[in-house]
Amino acid sequence: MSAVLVIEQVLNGLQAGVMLFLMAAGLTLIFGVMGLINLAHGSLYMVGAFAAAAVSAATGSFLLGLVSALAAAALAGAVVEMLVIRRLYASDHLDQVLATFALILIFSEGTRWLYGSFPLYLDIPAWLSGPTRLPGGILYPTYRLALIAVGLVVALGLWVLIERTRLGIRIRAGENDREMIAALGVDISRLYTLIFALGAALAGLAGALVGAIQSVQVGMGEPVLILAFVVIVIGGIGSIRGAFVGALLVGLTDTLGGIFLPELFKFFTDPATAQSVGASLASMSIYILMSLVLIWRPTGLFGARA
Amino acid sequence: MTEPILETRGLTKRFGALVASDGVSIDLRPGEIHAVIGPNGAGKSTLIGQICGTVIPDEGSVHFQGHDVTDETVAARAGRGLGRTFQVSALAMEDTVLQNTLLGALSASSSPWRLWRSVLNDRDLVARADAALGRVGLSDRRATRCADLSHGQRRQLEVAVALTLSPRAFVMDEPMAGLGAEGSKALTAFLDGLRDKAPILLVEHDMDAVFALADRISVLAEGRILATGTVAEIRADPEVRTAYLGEDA
Amino acid sequence: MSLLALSGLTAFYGSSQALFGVDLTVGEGEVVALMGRNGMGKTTTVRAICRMIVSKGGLTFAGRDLHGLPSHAVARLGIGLVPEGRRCFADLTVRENLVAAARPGPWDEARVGDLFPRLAERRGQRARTLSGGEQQMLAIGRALMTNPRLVILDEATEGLAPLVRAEIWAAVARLKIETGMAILVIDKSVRDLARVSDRAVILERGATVWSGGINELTPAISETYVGV
Amino acid sequence: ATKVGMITTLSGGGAGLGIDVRDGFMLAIKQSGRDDIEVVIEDDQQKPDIAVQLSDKMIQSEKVDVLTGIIWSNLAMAVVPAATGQGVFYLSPNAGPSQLAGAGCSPLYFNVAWQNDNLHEAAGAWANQTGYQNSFILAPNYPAGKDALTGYKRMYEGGLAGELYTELGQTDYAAEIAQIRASGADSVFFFLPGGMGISFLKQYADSGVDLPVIGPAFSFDQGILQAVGAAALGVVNTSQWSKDIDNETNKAFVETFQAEYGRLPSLYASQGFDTANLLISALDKAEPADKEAFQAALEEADFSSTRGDFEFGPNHHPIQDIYAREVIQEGDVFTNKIIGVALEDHADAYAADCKM
Amino acid sequence: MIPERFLNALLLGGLLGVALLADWRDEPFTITLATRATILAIAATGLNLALGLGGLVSLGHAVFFGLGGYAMGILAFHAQTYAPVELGPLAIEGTTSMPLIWVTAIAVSSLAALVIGLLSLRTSGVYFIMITLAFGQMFFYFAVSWSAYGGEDGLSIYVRNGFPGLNTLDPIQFFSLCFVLLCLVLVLWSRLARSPFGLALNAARQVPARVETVGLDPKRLKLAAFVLSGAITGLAGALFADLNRFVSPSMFSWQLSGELIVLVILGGVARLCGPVAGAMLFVALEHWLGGLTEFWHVWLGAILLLIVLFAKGGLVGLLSGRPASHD
Ligand SMILES: Nc1ncnc2c1ncn2[C@@H]1O[C@H](COP(=O)(O)OP(=O)(O)OP(=O)(O)O)[C@@H](O)[C@H]1O
Ligand SMILES: Nc1ncnc2c1ncn2[C@@H]1O[C@H](COP(=O)(O)OP(=O)(O)OP(=O)(O)O)[C@@H](O)[C@H]1O
Ligand SMILES: [Mg+2]
Ligand SMILES: [Mg+2]
Repeated sequence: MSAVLVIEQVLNGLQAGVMLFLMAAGLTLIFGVMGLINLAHGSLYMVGAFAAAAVSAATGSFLLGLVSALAAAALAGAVVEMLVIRRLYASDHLDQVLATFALILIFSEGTRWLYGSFPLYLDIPAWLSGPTRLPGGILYPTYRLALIAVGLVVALGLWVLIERTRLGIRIRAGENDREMIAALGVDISRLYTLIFALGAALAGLAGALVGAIQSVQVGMGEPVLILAFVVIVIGGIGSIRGAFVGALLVGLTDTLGGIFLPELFKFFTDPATAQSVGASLASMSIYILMSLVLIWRPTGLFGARA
Repeated sequence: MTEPILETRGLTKRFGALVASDGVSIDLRPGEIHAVIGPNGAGKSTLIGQICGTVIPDEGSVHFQGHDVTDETVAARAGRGLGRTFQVSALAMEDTVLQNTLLGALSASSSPWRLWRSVLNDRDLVARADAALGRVGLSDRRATRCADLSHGQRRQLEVAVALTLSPRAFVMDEPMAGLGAEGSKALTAFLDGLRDKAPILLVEHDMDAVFALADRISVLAEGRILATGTVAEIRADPEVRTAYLGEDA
Repeated sequence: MSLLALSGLTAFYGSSQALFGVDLTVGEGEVVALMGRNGMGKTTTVRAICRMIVSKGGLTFAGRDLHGLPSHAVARLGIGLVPEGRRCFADLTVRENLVAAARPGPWDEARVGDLFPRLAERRGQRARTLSGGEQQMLAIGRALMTNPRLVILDEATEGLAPLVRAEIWAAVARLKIETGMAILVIDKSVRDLARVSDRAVILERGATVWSGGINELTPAISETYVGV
Repeated sequence: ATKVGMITTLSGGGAGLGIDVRDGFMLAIKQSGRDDIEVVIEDDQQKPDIAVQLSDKMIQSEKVDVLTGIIWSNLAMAVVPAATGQGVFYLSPNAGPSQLAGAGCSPLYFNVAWQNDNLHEAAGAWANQTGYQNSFILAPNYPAGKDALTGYKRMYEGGLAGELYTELGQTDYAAEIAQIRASGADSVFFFLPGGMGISFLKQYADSGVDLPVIGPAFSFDQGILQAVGAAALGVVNTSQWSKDIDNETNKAFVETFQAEYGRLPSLYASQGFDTANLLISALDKAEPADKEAFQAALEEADFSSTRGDFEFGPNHHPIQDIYAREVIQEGDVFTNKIIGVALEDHADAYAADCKM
Repeated sequence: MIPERFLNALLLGGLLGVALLADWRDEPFTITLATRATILAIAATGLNLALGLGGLVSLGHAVFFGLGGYAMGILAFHAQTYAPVELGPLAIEGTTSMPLIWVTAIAVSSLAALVIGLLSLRTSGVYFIMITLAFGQMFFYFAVSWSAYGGEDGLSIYVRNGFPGLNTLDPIQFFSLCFVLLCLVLVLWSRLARSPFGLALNAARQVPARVETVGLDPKRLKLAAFVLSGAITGLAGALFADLNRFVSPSMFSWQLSGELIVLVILGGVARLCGPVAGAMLFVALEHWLGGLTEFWHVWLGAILLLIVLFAKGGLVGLLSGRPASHD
């Protein structure tokens, strides 16, 4: 295995991680900061991808598609928050689980109702397609480089918002004691609608960006949702920094595990068995990673509380 | 001199640069109430945490009834007969007052692993719980959900739960806090009678109660024991007056 | 005209009634003590004022009917709450606790720091790890950061060392004199209340049973209603 | 009247396939004009346990004579043995697991689509015809994936540059593509059904790796080609059916399907259509109640298939031509064009194990 | 408003009644549905022990369900092929006897629950949800690639296993067997909830710190609840496998874990018959709505949503008029 290949795989892992971060960031905002388990986050990812696909198909512009993904997901998020989620802050996590599970059903089948059962088309814009030659002779898809860049910018922006602005402080205060922050004069309901929409928009952005290199189809959100949960739990709930580190860890483990574990097993068994044992282990690898992290640090890498 | 029932030796606990306990050695003898007073943030709750096992000391040891319990769990220490009340009420909010009290009684009869028989059919247990509720004056609130109690009522319940344990020694973190003047008076009288059954290490800011009850007083400031002595000695100590009591005590 | 006026206020927790008719006024710059035994409805009254619980009856602040307003709007009218049990934002630092509440006015971080130097020293520490007394100071500082016209102190000296308690009472007195802030105060120490308050209102089983000037509060009355 | 039970996937992510099978099937029933065939349709949600319960329901309560409709091999494995065991005919419009073709075959079980390995074998054969020497092959890590690679290798005579099992449901193939790039292969064979194939092809097309790609039709059927878009152009895929197979039945089928449902038919639709026509042809000759006669009537396969020649082998699996198709663009629609025959009159590898 | 005791009787009676009526009218499929609801209710009651009493939201209970299922699948498979199960030096004969299979299922799933519980209970809250999910996924992926027992395709067992004195292939007899087990499990649950153990567990859920200071170890209480819970769910898994005569990795899937949670919440958390109500409603909805429209998930979602928003305490809470989920 050549050094170039290894570097390329690490890049792939980073890119996968950065994309996961976009998804996880929204989730950790809503989930950690607002104390809400939002299983429907994956649906917002799907909404973003479908909006982007529909609008870019109609207008031929990928950027317009992205904008509409942000808008559609944010709008969907705001509406959902005002109609449903708002009534759930006071209830325990279990009611939230059931309600957002119901939302998944509604979103998924509703989308199928609107768009039919077949995947939609969404492609990379011409100006980002094809590979770029990196130093060292590595050929790497330009689009994926762009994804890394977008992810990093969003990460920084979010961190500043949550940790450094008064808005962020108030959001976190609301998570600690909603009634109290309201009694101090902060309109927490409006704030929460805003945050929910922001988280939704991030999910929608992730869905649209990733949709261009994947299949835009009903149910695309659920596998990513699980991964995003893994990410924020590894990182520690509510911590943007944790989500970032967790996302990179998961991205790298997933990518590198799939490649290197089978290779590793080739030292012990015949190639066919090594392939299949290695591949099975690779699919478990992020879950093994997560349980090891949690056994070692029960509140995640950067988490303060349970 | 009688053997102390509870003793700490050189307990030290640091939180980063802050030394919350700085070589604290303190003891509790049978039949006495030993009050620990000191400014806010002096390290009183930290000391109690180390005695009960919720805070792991960096140095030093805790001895209870002659055993070194420094490495034992909270539950194990409680099992040996160390009763505790919390500074901030720790109660099962969804349960009734009686259920909360029964929980305490349960441990003393060590029957939590009985899976079949209903607790409410255990007359012994219920009687003990009721007795404790009676003592703190919550009998008429027996069936109220804990979440429906006022703050002061919760403090009363907090004490009741500790009473059901029939411990060998008590560690109480501000039991008077939140009680009204009348409640404080009643609890003072009650603790007064309790000391013969189980000595009490009492952390309290209510000086009326402390002066009325304490056999000995230790003053803690910045993690260190500043002085230990009788009520009169402590009241007269000029250092204590400036560090803690203020002029009108 | 009174800044805060409650008349015949009733309130329920679910189906059980907690307030049966509370009458209470606080005038501009006035310090009023709210007294009563454990569980008599003092905190419930406060919660009703801050619109944390549904209530009926007369409830006005600065001439505005508070019924119909959400909690945050009441706070913005100028009511600062130091709640029972402190309720600091446990995962936020001291500074963040203050910033979260801040609204423009004379009270800012620096001024709160002057009032409670101990807090200033612990600006970066998470509220969860503060000692009880430090948390209490933080709760008061936080309420002041909203620059209120009326501060409500519900058991604000609970768990404080005598010296600090004295400091807080001194601070209350200073607030009264220097800023003319109106204060509604609940505390278990009748002695301390008598020293800072202008008037007192006593609750018994959710209803006002006595009110009058602090000088009229005879030992007999306080023996009857408060037990000392 | 004859009662037919159709258990297929109509909700969730895999619904597209089930809907096509159903629509193809119902089109044939409608065209036949017969009102003595009653079809009961139920949604299995792609869950094996639901499928088993639906088959119990159809057999016990609805008392159907014939079952059909299942898309997925794992669901078929859960339902078919029990159904045929209870004396009900099963006509498979899609799944063809090897067990049911070999030792687990049954006189009452007929597969109208293919044995699972067939299209992969055809891909292997086409690779030989094209002259590929060094293929990189990949499939998801589950039984059908393993069968796919086995099927390809069964026919393919060249060497292997690499062999990979990916995760089921995987959506990102950057790592695999990097390995392909580094492997020195001269061609790529992949079996990645559904969304996995879409993702792979899009990412592959963007990666700058330009080795020729070959795969079974599942990633190139009409339902998903539009989603892959230009990334699929020129890719060779193997299929027993194509919309441009030149016979009357097929032409009529493509036209009427489009008229009826407003979209082009897919591979799955053609399979549903053929299944229904097989059934109708047998009903013309015998009643399902007479098991032996009905079985014989089915074995004759006396219907005109959209694929042209069609006959059953001894294990009731098709013997048929499998074509190589290329993805092309017609106007703004992506579709397939036959470029050759990969395997002629091909039967499956398990017939010998079937004792019935 | 119906008193909860009466409601419980009504629910169980209704379930039994549906099955008997279906038997009388010769509708075996309806009995199958009732059996499915019964078995899911057993599984969910198991979960309700951990979740309702212990506050342990396990998103990995499919592990135990699946282990129960595979215990049945593997034993019956080996009985079918007359080859013993090779466990290192040990060779265990396959069996088609339900009681033996149940014992195995319970043993295997409690053992798994013990190990998973020990590791998972280091965490709490959402972390607990996720770590149990992780274990679930590990089992799932393992089962998918375990080709000896069919991998993703699963294992078909062509005849239902036997129970002495019963003809288990007769739907109503198999139903009755499951129903009796459900009643036993419910009795166990209700005794447990009132016992000293239940009281302590309930407190451990709310204030672990308090429980410690009265000398009990909250972790051990929770672990015990988790193991019991896993055992019950494992038993249900074995029954479920027998109902379908089929096991596959989907029994390990997180969707199934999620569905179990949904059943419990739908019916009412920490209510004796909450899981029964949840399972009955869910199976009924799945069946009726599925027949009405292709897009029935939308309606299912809408109904679930209405229940969360307007029926605090689930169905049982709604019907009994006592919204508080704990008492
Ligand atoms: N986990 C922690 N991390 C950092 N600092 C801590 C932690 N716990 C306590 N402290 C600090 O240690 C000091 C002692 O705290 P402690 O709670 O023991 O005080 P106390 O004497 O009980 O005060 P009070 O009378 O106000 O309750 C305080 O300054 C507090 O801020
Ligand atoms: N959340 C609640 N739900 C139901 N009843 C409650 C609730 N909170 C308080 N109560 C009841 O209302 C009555 C008044 O309580 P409140 O908290 O106002 O008393 P208080 O005067 O502040 O007492 P304390 O001095 O003990 O704080 C009490 O009898 C209490 O049991
Ligand atoms: Mg303290
Ligand atoms: Mg109060």
